[in-house]
Amino acid sequence: MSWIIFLILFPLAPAVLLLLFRSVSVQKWIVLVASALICVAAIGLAVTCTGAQPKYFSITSSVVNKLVIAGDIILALAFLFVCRRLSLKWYWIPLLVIVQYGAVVFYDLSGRVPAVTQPLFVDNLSVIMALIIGIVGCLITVYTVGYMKHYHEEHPDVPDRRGSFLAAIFLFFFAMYGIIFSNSITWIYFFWEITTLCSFIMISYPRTEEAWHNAFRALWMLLLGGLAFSMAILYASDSCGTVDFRHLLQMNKSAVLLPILLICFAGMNKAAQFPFAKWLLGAMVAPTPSSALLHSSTMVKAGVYICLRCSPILENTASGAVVALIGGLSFLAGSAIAISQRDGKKVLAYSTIGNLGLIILCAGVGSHWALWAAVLLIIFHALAKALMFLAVGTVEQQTGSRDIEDMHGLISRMPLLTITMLVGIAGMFLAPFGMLISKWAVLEAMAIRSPIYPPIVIFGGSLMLFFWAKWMGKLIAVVGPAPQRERGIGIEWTALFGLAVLTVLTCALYPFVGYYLIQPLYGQDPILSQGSICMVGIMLGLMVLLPLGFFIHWKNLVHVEPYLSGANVSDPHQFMGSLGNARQWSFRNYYMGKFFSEEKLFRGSLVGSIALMVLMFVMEKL
Amino acid sequence: MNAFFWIAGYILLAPVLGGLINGCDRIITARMQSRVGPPVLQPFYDVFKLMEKDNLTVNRFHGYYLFIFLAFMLVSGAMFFGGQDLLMVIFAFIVADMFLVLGAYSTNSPYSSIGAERELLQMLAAEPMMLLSAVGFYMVTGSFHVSEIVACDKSLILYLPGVFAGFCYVLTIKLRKSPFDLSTSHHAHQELVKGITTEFAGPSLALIEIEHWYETILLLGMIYLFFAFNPIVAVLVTLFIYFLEILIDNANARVKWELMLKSAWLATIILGGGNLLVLYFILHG
Amino acid sequence: MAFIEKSPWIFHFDGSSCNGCDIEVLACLTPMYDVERFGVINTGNPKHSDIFLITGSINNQNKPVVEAIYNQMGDPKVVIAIGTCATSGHFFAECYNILGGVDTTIPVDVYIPGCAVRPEAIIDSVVQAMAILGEKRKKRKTNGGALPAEAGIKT
Amino acid sequence: MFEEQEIVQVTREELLDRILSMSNEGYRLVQIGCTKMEAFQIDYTFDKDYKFLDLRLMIPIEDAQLPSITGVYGCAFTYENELHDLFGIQVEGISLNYDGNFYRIPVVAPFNIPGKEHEPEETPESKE
Amino acid sequence: MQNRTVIPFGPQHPVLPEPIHFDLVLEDETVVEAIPSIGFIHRGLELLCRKKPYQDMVYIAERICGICSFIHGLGYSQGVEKIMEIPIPERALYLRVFWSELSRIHSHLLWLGLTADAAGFESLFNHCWRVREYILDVIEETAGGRVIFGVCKVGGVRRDVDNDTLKRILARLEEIEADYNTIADVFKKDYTMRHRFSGVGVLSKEDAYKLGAVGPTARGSDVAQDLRKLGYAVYDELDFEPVTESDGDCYARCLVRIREVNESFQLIRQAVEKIPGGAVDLKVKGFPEGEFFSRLEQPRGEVVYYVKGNGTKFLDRFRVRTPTFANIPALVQMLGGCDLADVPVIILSIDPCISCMER
Repeated sequence: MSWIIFLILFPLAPAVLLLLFRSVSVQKWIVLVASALICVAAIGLAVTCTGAQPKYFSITSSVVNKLVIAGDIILALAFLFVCRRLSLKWYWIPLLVIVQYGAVVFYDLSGRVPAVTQPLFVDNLSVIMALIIGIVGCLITVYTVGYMKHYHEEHPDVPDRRGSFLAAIFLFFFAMYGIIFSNSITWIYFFWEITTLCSFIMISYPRTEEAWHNAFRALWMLLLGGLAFSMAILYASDSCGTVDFRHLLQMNKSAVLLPILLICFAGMNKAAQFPFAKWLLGAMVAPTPSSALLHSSTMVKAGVYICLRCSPILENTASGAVVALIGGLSFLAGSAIAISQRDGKKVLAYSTIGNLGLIILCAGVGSHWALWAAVLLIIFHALAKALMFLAVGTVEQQTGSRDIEDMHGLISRMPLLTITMLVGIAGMFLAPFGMLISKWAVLEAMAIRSPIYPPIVIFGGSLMLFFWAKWMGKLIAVVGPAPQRERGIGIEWTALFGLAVLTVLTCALYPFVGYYLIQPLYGQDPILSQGSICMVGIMLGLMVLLPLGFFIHWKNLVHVEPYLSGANVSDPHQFMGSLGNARQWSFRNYYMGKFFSEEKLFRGSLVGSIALMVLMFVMEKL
Repeated sequence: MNAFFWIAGYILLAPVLGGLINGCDRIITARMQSRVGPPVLQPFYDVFKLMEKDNLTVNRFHGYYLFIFLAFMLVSGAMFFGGQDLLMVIFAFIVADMFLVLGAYSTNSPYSSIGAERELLQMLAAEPMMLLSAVGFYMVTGSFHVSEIVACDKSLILYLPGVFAGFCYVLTIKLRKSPFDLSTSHHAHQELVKGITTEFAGPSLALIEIEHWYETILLLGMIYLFFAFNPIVAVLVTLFIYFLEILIDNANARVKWELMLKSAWLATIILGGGNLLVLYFILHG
Repeated sequence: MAFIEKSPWIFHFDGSSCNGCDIEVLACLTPMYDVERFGVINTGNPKHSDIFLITGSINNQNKPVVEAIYNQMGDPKVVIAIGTCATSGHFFAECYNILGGVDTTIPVDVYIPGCAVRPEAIIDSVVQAMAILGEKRKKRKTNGGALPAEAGIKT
Repeated sequence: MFEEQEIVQVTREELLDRILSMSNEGYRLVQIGCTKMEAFQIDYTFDKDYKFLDLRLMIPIEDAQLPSITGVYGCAFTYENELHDLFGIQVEGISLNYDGNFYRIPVVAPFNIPGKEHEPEETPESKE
Repeated sequence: MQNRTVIPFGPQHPVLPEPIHFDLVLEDETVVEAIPSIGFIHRGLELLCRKKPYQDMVYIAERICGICSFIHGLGYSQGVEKIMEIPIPERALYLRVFWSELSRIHSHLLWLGLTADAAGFESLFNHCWRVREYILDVIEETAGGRVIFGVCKVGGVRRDVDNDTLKRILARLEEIEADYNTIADVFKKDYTMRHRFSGVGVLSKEDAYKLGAVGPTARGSDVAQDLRKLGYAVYDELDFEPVTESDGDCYARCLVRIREVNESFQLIRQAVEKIPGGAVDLKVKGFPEGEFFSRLEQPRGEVVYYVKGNGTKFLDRFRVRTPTFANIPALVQMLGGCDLADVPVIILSIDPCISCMER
């Protein structure tokens, strides 16, 4: 209990401190100490609170509930405050705020919302999430300190408000811990909307026209989710008579399906599933750490987390199947569109949408096996994706570009950074790293359910393989002597190396993760038989050990220039051109814009997913 | 213990068998072209010769990818013949292929890079059907484990005719036979010179050849699974399918990537997906 | 037994020949002559080849090409100059743009004159080249893997 | 059975106009050739329905310059680059100019080496 | 910034039997720009006319190219004969047609094989060349050489072929044509071949004409232009029509050549039936003085020889404009926007003969 309260409340302290102290070095120390503390607390929680049964904690004082209502009101005012810049064209954004908060606060004050006796709880899923937020989130925060220094050197036009940026991150932690430990949906709603506000602050950070535009788009899209959530609260209070999440999940499916679907809607909205994918793409204008934070470990994970919570109700319902299909659609569309992208961050964004779709697919199916897979996916995705975002951010700062084509031969120029990036990419798709283990688990889980899901997983996985592999290929091309080395990367290394090591370690230790954390949640590990673990171990061993071969010096190698149809000149990067002078040859990856056109696929997925969303609610009646 | 013998057998005998099949392939191909063709042991001569040649490298790194490539191919095959999880087998197989692709990328040569890109396209085209076959096996036998699929006394082919047809379709891609020999080809005269293997020479190329034999045996092993209820029939059908591949190889021009991708996916969805759908309704009412 | 004698992979480049010899080289691969009987594969990639069949003489523009290709072949390797042009330049030797036979640029192991060379002669030259390959391999072994002196023309 | 061949003399100034009118009449460019006499004799050969027409232009060797006709006949760039590389004739405004690298030959303008054509090398077989 | 893929295609490339080079600029697999580079085979043999007497130049003309060597010899001889006004014996003219058409068949078969190979159809390549060997046998029997015939000379032909042999060959050609037709069917009907050829490298009729395309390249785009209609040798006494197709793509060019082979068989038959008796050679005296543009139809299209004599045994100028040279602009046009996989097919579809082109 004390761990939980510490984790929820402590991040507020550094947030306030960061706003108070303007000195950069003081801010740095605040961040380091606070991150370390949060990390330790998360691990401490993991050590003490894992177990087969969830633990519920009662809070008797009604002051807390009052505080939440007060918080809601303050939040509503804050939202309205940020909307002051808006033109009338965007009238619906304040309207959304007023409607949802008006309703919730009115219900709350009029006492129609039943009280929750045990508003806090912890179970293994919370612990896993806490660990992810604590460890990955804090590494990202540490990285931010170094990154923002460079960022402001490079963007002198952006006003330096890094204190408030860092404060927003800690506020985010506060909200996230609140979400994962709350058992009352009114509480969750409160924290839920804080994340929306934080994301708005982060996205609008550069203060450019584009940043404002994207921030407001994110705002209204996310507020839609909030609206759904508030409706869930109203419906649950009125029809189900409780806003206790645990009780809701234990009720008769037909009775609670609608509020649960509304919560899922909010979850998918936060997880940037189609048709809401646009906000996540727009969020790429923000400084990289915020992308890493929003898209790997925190914000979007809150969305899938809540869906996972709901999955016991979704299981074996038609609406649940539709939820799964929306996830599947996002998985397919995200992966397919990523093929046609050459901006590193956009590829990461689309792959995030895709991977989250896969998790939602699992949540929609809701069988124990699928949930197993989903939890694994959450863990591996958080690690590898955060690593990728941070690495791309550093590459951008070093080379001035995050275009994948400009990363050609990066391994010769910045070997260490590239290796961390390779670990990240391998973690995303290569057996036996995390994502592939999870995908395998998903397949095994899906195969028995229905013949529709496995093809989705298979096709999406293949598409994913394509764009990751070609990116990897770009990185590892050996272009010869290195003209440029990593310089000026300071504290960022902590995060990069930390995440790289964690990515490999988690993969090696995943049977333990399964045994200690997931098994108590969803029962006996049905899939990960001894033999498979053994094989994964062998493969991982190969993967880790074989690169050592790079350090062996081989004899009898005869160096020749690359094959250039005999048109070689003395420089291996050039050939004798048609006009009689040496010409640079180059190789660009395939993007197949015609085949996997972003525009067409995006529009198609929007239409498809909106139709599915409607279907989802229609199915509720069945 | 039985599994151990199978694994050992695969690691030791697969290259021999694969080489012989390759030798026969070349003779049959030659006969189809009204030629006499090389001796049946020619693939072995080739490989031993390549071992004796200079090890040419563009840079000293790309050789390693080939070792990892071979290692994963061995793991994949060993898992298959050891009766392990078929999905894991296919994933390991994909990883193996990935490392060939990465090796080609790492040479930083235009032709091998384009070859690598095309190899990725081939994987994109072929991989879904392979995984779908595994799902098909699972739906019939209730297990992903090769040992249990083999032990199953149902005649899988009766349940999975569409999956089988789809698998045969992508087999052409995996065996790099015409019309799908886009990324590299055993024959010369391809627009990418040798595509993905352009920069690998001497012992490195020998390694790729040997790996190709392992790969052939593994793929034929997957065909065997469809007929595992009767080993004799299974072996005969497997050989017949290989012969069919040679015939297709000799009766087609190389197609372009778009057609390959579209047709392979269509085959996967219609033949594979359709089969599974029908099967699902039969099995679950 | 030297396997290299059983598996000579060839590779053909047209220096500045009139096509007559080139098409005869290709004809060797086809049903009537079928050099694959000797294990010959026409690889088209210098890095994979053991025997370099070159037709036609060397001119100013293709000299660097021939050198580049030759340097990209791994040892042991053999060069066959096919046709009178490749052996001596034929009457084109008098032309302003012809430097002469192939041996003006790279070391040649087998010469076969003829205008145009007959496929039988080409096959014979390949068979001879196989023996030379075997010898070169032996020499390489006794040299402890060191490259023969003639290899690696530096431009 | 040999066709009739019409050869028309033109001057350098009227060349482009003539070429344009040939194009308008629907003639196809067959070739551009050059012969070194006392002056360079440049032949622009055309064909329309098997009807042969040759525009002949004489330009002095000292002032070997030509306007390019690639504006009218785009396919002439090969011939004009050839004129430059083999005869050393400067052609102004070729659409795709190889700048002397169309044929990479060691001799500059080999067809324009003075004196050679008048004293051919006596070879043994030429004595009849 | 690597916005485009830039790769060298050639001079050494397995699908190119001869060296030609392109700077290919690609986007994914689509060719955005292709700049040709030639000159790898440039020997400069036109200047040899200053060193070799005009009779010996036939020998050199034949070695401009080893595939259509006979027609090169013929073109040169005709030019000199026109200048010197030599009346060639009828039988020699018929034999010239006979060998020209054999040469065309062998060249087209060779092309069919290479183009099948460029599309990745190995066995079709082998079968085309198998049939081609039968034709080469006939050539060897009548002319003595396989690829370089060496039978044409100024003043007639060097060898006579007796009528019995001609009749026997006619019967043999029947069998070969039947064999050939089965192979041609594969080109016409095979799905993958059509996939590779139709719609690829389209050249409109206007473009073909404007860019000066010749031979099957032009005829594939519906430009009915066949220099044999000029009636040189005895073509004016034989019955044939230029073969044309209207689609202008690689498939059309392929069909043109396929049908031309049948037409050539037909022409050989006509020529053998009509062949008169008599001498095949004429003793030539004197030296050429004058000029002539000798135009013929090669397997690849129109070839132009400019021969200028000055009354000595050495010619003033010997110039060759070969069909491939004329087709290069069309080729560059066709390459824009095609697939990388189409590049070899399109390059081959003009039937490039680089050694002709660069002389």
